Amino acid sequence: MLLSVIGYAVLALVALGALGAVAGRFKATHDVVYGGALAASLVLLGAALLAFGHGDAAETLTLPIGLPWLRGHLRLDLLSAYFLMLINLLGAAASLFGWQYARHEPEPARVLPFYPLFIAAMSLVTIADDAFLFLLAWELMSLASWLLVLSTHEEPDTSHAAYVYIVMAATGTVALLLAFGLLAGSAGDYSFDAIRTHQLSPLLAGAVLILVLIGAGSKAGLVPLHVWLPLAHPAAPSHVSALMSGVMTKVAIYALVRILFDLLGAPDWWWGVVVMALGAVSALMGVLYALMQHDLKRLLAYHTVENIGIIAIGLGLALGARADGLDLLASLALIAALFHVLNHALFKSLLFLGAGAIQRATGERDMERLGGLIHRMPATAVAFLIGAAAISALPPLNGFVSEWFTFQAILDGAAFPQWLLKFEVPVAGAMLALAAALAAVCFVKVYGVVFLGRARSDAAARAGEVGRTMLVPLYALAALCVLVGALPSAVLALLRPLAAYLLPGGPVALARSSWLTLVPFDAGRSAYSGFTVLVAVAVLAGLASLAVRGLASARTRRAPAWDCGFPDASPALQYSAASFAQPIRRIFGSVAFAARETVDMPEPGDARPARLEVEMRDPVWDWLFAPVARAVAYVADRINIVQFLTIRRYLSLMFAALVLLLLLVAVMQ
Amino acid sequence: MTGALLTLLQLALTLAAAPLVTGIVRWVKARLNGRRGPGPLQPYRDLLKLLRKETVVAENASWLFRAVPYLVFALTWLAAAIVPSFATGLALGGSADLIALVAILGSARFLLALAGMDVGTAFGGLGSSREMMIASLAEPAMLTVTFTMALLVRSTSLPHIAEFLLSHDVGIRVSLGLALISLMMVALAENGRIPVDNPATHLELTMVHEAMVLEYSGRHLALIEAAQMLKLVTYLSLIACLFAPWGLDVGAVPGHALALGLESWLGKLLVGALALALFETGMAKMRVFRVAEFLGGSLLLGLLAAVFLYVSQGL
Amino acid sequence: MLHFANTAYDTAHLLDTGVLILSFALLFQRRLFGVIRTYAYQALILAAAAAWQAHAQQAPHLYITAAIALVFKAGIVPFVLQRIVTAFNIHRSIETALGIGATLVAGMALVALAILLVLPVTTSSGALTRESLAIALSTVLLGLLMMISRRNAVSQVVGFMSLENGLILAAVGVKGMPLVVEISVAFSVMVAFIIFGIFFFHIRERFDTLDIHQVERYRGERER
Amino acid sequence: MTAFEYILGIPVAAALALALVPSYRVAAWLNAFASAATLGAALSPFVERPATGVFFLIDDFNIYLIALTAFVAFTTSLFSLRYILHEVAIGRLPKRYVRFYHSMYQGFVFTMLLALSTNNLGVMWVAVEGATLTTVLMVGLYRTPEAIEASWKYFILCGVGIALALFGTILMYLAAEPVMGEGLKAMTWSELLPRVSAFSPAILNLAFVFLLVGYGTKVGLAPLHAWLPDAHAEGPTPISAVLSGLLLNVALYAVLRFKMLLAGNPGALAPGPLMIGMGLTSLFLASFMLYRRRDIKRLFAYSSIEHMGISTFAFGMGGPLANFAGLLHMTMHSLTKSAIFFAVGHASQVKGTQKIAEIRGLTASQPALGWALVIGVVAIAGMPPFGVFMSEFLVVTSTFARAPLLAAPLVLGLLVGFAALMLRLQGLAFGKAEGTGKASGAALVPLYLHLAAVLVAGIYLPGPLVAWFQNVARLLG
Repeated sequence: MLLSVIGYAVLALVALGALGAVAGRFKATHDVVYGGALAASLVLLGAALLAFGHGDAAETLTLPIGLPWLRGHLRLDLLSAYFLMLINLLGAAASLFGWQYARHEPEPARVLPFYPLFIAAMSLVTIADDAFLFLLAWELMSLASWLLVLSTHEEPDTSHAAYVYIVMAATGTVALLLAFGLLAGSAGDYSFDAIRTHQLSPLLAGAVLILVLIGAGSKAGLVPLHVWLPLAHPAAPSHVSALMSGVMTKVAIYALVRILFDLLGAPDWWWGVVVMALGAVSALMGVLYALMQHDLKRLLAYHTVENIGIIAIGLGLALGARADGLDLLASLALIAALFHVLNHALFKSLLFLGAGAIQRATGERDMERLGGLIHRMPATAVAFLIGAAAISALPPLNGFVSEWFTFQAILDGAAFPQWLLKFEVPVAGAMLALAAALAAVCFVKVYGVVFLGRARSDAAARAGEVGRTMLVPLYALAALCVLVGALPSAVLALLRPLAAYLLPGGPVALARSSWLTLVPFDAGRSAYSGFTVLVAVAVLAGLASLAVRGLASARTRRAPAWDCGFPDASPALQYSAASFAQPIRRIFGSVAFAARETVDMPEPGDARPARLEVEMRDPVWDWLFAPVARAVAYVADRINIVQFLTIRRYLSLMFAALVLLLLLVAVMQ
Repeated sequence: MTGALLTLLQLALTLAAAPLVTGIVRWVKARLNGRRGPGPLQPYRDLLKLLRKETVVAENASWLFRAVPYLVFALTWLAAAIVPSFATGLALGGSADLIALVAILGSARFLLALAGMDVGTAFGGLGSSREMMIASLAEPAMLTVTFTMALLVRSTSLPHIAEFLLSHDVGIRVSLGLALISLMMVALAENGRIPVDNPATHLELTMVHEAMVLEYSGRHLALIEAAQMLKLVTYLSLIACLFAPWGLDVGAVPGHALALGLESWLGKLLVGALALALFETGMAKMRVFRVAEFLGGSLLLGLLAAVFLYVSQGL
Repeated sequence: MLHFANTAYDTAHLLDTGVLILSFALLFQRRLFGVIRTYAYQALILAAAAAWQAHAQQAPHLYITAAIALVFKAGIVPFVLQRIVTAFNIHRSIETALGIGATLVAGMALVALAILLVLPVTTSSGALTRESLAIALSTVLLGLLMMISRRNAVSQVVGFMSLENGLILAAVGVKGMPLVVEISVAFSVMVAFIIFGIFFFHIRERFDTLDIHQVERYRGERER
Repeated sequence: MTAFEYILGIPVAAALALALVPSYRVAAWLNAFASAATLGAALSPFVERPATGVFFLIDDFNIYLIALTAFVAFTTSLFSLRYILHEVAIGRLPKRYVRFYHSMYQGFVFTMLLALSTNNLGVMWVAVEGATLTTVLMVGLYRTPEAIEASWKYFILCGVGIALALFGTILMYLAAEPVMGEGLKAMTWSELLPRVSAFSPAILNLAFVFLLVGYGTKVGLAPLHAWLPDAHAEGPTPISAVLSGLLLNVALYAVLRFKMLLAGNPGALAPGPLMIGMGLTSLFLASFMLYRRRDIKRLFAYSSIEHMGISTFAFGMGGPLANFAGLLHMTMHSLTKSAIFFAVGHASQVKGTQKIAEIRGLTASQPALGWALVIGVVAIAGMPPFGVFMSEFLVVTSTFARAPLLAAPLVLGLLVGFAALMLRLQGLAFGKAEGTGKASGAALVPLYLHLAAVLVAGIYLPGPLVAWFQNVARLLG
């Protein structure tokens, strides 16, 4: 019942795409497509939420499409429902935002057909119940997003971004295809039911893990497979970037969870080691990359890498704990990861939409040319501040809750019997803490440079607030960030059954937590109440202001900035994004990116301006991707010679082939 | 109910004691430098003076600039109310653990750093940038300390840790020692004390915290100063609670234990202040980029503490 | 298992061997006219072989094959080729890609391979078939060898046609192969020749020589 | 008269008629009508299936290939209509050649259909040879040095290949003769198939080697592929379309017929390894070749080699699933690739060049054409929801069922080719439009017809089609 509703909604989205394709140039089509996408997303969201009512009972549906003997299997269980909810919650927000935003796209007709298709494909991935349909939806998702990236095809960098993206996407799909091949085994039944029952040898299971990490990891943006992400996400229109960064990466997480926790039997403890290590590295590298950026959207994309890393740490812990039979820990880590999935989706979409609003208002993405927007775009500024605080994991907002869970899980990591895990866990914890702290640094930089201070360009100085339809989704998401942070128990109501569903048999963490307080294990060990913190801060701040009003003089005077008496006329004298990040660059950048600063300071009396040049190298690109590209080019050049032989030589080739085959036959007889 | 009362009491006492502690530190330092220096009560006068003064706000400052002092003060005060200083039965003890405490202080810093960027001056940015850099290094170190505690006590809730340490005989452990040193280094960094930062300086290029709050004046500055003093007290109480919980009222015998708890707390604060003053007098401020190494060291100590604990538990 | 009394076998064997020998002779030739003439002889012997097979197998239709071989291959083709060579005054000496000696050695190896392949597998069929099939295969391979070891267009064409001779040898050698095959072979040879003619003509439009090098200057994407 | 008389008679008649029609416009239309009629005739066997006789064979295998061939021939003739008129208009093609072109087109269609429908090994060989001859002339149609060189290469290589195939055919007869006795029966598919188990396996093996090399040359398997890229690049685009869409299929059909025979004989060595080897070689060679191509038609010619390699690989893998995959891939490839060549033909006419570097931003300058090209290339690159995705999925998964280790090189080759195609596609279809932006007078109907078919097949395969494929797959062993 629900599943058929979902099916029709997805179909409707596809139809909208078709409409956008044929009638893209008419004004009305725009409203129909975005309005329709909004409606469909809301329907899907509702269906997903209702699905939680079913509990563990999964609903299935078989369609007469796909492979003739396999048919298309659909299945709606708690895991699907959770991610379906996520996708369409943000799909709705993005559609509403895009409704107005996309009007001003250079070529809206290039967005209309693929935007609804993109949402449809992502939703379909979560309910696909056989390998063929899954990969079809998965690849369709890549295809749609690739074309969406190419919608800005006339901008110089887009082509490269799109190319890197589509090749990485195909690599991932191929890896997943191989993984499913191993999962299905020689029986060759590709329905997930058959795969669930099919048992794999530990070696093969390990191979599947690696393949899945490549396949889903490349889509999610795990280091070192993240290179496409900071290129492609910013290139797309902002409401699409929000979906790509906030949601599509989560679909990849869905694939990871679906395969590792559902399809692929019992885990091995070293899986946890691998996944956690990848997560920790991604978290730290991601935020370091981000700190080095001054393109707002690219910076946000790199933060996606960081947050995916945090999620992966949780998943790794869960895998290891499950392998070692530490069910409570496993469930806590899994809940932490899935909770962070939701949180990241919320604030990352919020921030990308905010970036979109800024781009709409100023036409700028380069932070060095922004500033002082808090005066010109007050409404956007408030929403963006909440998003920035949330992604920096500050209480009482939502980002902190999931990171707190992750930390709680990490602090329980001593329980692991394996020494490798014992030692890895605290290190991962320290890296996570460092990443979280650096994220705060990064968003002080972002908010301070973009919204505070003084405008660094005319565009920023002349910016105006964006329209209401663009603000509504911003505030909806911001409100959710606060709500989820203050009252996370509502989300737990969804997540605890889900954890129980994915880790059958064992106890589920957070049993003792109430609507007010979160208690992972028992009150003695640790507890947190976002609501209390929120209220307490409000009360104490109120007290403080009352006291001050009572005691202090209310006299206030506006005066020029003091700044140690420096008369600084030019806004260029402000701290820029680059200068703000300079200490971090000096401490970490020199190691991670071989960052070099060259200062050209003119002699006294020399009129020319001083120059500071920073050059950085991307280690991943240098050590992993450049060599591959070189290898392919080399082979291509070598083989290309065959195009230019003389007929006689071609004949000789034929002759050689013939003689070779004849010899083969002679030998075989 | 008692919890609420205790919390209110602690809120009041910490607020009351904070300027005194700072005053004592300054006074002792002056004495050690051979100056007479202002009396220990000077900070109270300073705060009052600031409150009465007219407040100057830079022309292009936004609402954020004016809201931040109140929020920072509230957050720091809340943090101070979470750490069991003289009694463990605090009402807020159950709603935020050690990690949350660090995070709450982190939010205060986040807002303050934003305020530093708001006016759009060179020094404000410089202060914020460096303050955030230092914090980003201090937090992981803090977490490793937390990790050690969690390993030993299997808890991150402060009252529980204190009660555990009081009730069980954990003995003198290498890990605890390392963790203590690590936490002290973090505390120095977080409170902007020598050798990381110099609270007394107004020489532009050496300022970190001071540069960040450069544009503040009047009541805003008073609130920020007060928050800073509260923070110092909070960290002193935290160290005391984690490593020297003796005399802490664990809610066994209300009346007498409470008095004991208060006395011991004041005693600890005094000791802490003196130790800090002595240390600062003995040290010289280090260059900003040595701070990374300093805090990196504390991070390593923290990890070592955890590892030693493993080993000792593994045996 | 040679029966010296069996004249049918001996004669066929002799003729087949003749064809093979002449394939070697083709490889051995250094001058264009020599090549063409040798090819004519080969076609002649082929005709004889076909005729003999017709007689031996009592398969009258093979006489047609013989006739085709005689008329077209031994007669018209060499004649026209000589005309072309003289008309376009192509230089008469043959450029070899592989030295004559080496070519001959390779040829021997190929013959060995052919015998190695055919004899063991055809134990079921009669001796006559086996021998002629082995020789036919050798001829085919030698024809290919000639095509890849000679640079001139004409000699390549001749190589191709001696390859077809080998095919016909095989076709007639196999007992009772239906007419359709001969027809197709004759048809293909004829058409092949027409096409060659057209080609020479086209190339004539562009070049004054048939040397493949000239054609191959225009290999795909070279100049682009 | 049975269906076959119509299927074969119409093209022959048309070929003769077209040779006489003076006006090239009339000829072009007549060509299209004749193709339409042929298509009608080719569909009739689905209504009531003619009996297999001495001359003609009808089974699930060729019944659908005949229909497919007639269909592609028809759509191509529609495309050719506009294309040729344009070529004449710009004076690239002399009027006197046009008559010859159309007559040869029908002649070519005839040979294709004959090769598919005949029941006789020899006749099939004749038909394939005939196909070579007709197409050779059309490849050389433009008389440019490149065209002449291409057709010369085509003729020599395929001539040799065909000769080897004939030798293989003779050997096949030799193998059959002891069992079947002399005469036609020994060369008739329907007679051979049931009794093949009694043949001498050794001769079958030997024969198959020659047949594989011989017909494999026409399939375009590496290292026998050399003629294919240039022949596609230098001839008129409709010819490129039918070469890729029909000729390669028919040649592969021939190879498969013989594979059926070998599969029927227990003693014969499995042809699988040979085909797998050649298939993988073609896949890799073509995939890497794609990177260095500068001529758009040659680019897609190499992609044809790649896909023929994939199909051959699948058939070599064997088993009902892999054979099914191979058949599906053959079909999808011929539909998609001919569609791509339609698009490419229009594109190169609009831009007046075949150089990839000079064709830019088609989606901007000619949206309808550009997006069609995008869809086509995306489809051929194996992305959903198109048929090639399904067939490639099946090829890989069936490989997993049989020889899991072979799946790795297979997908690697696919990936390399994919990356190359996407690289070129982005340049062709996106970015700032270059060159003349004048709208193409293109008939895009056949183009979108093919793409629609591929799209539907990618999501839903009709039952009857599945049934035929499965029967054929079983026969192929």
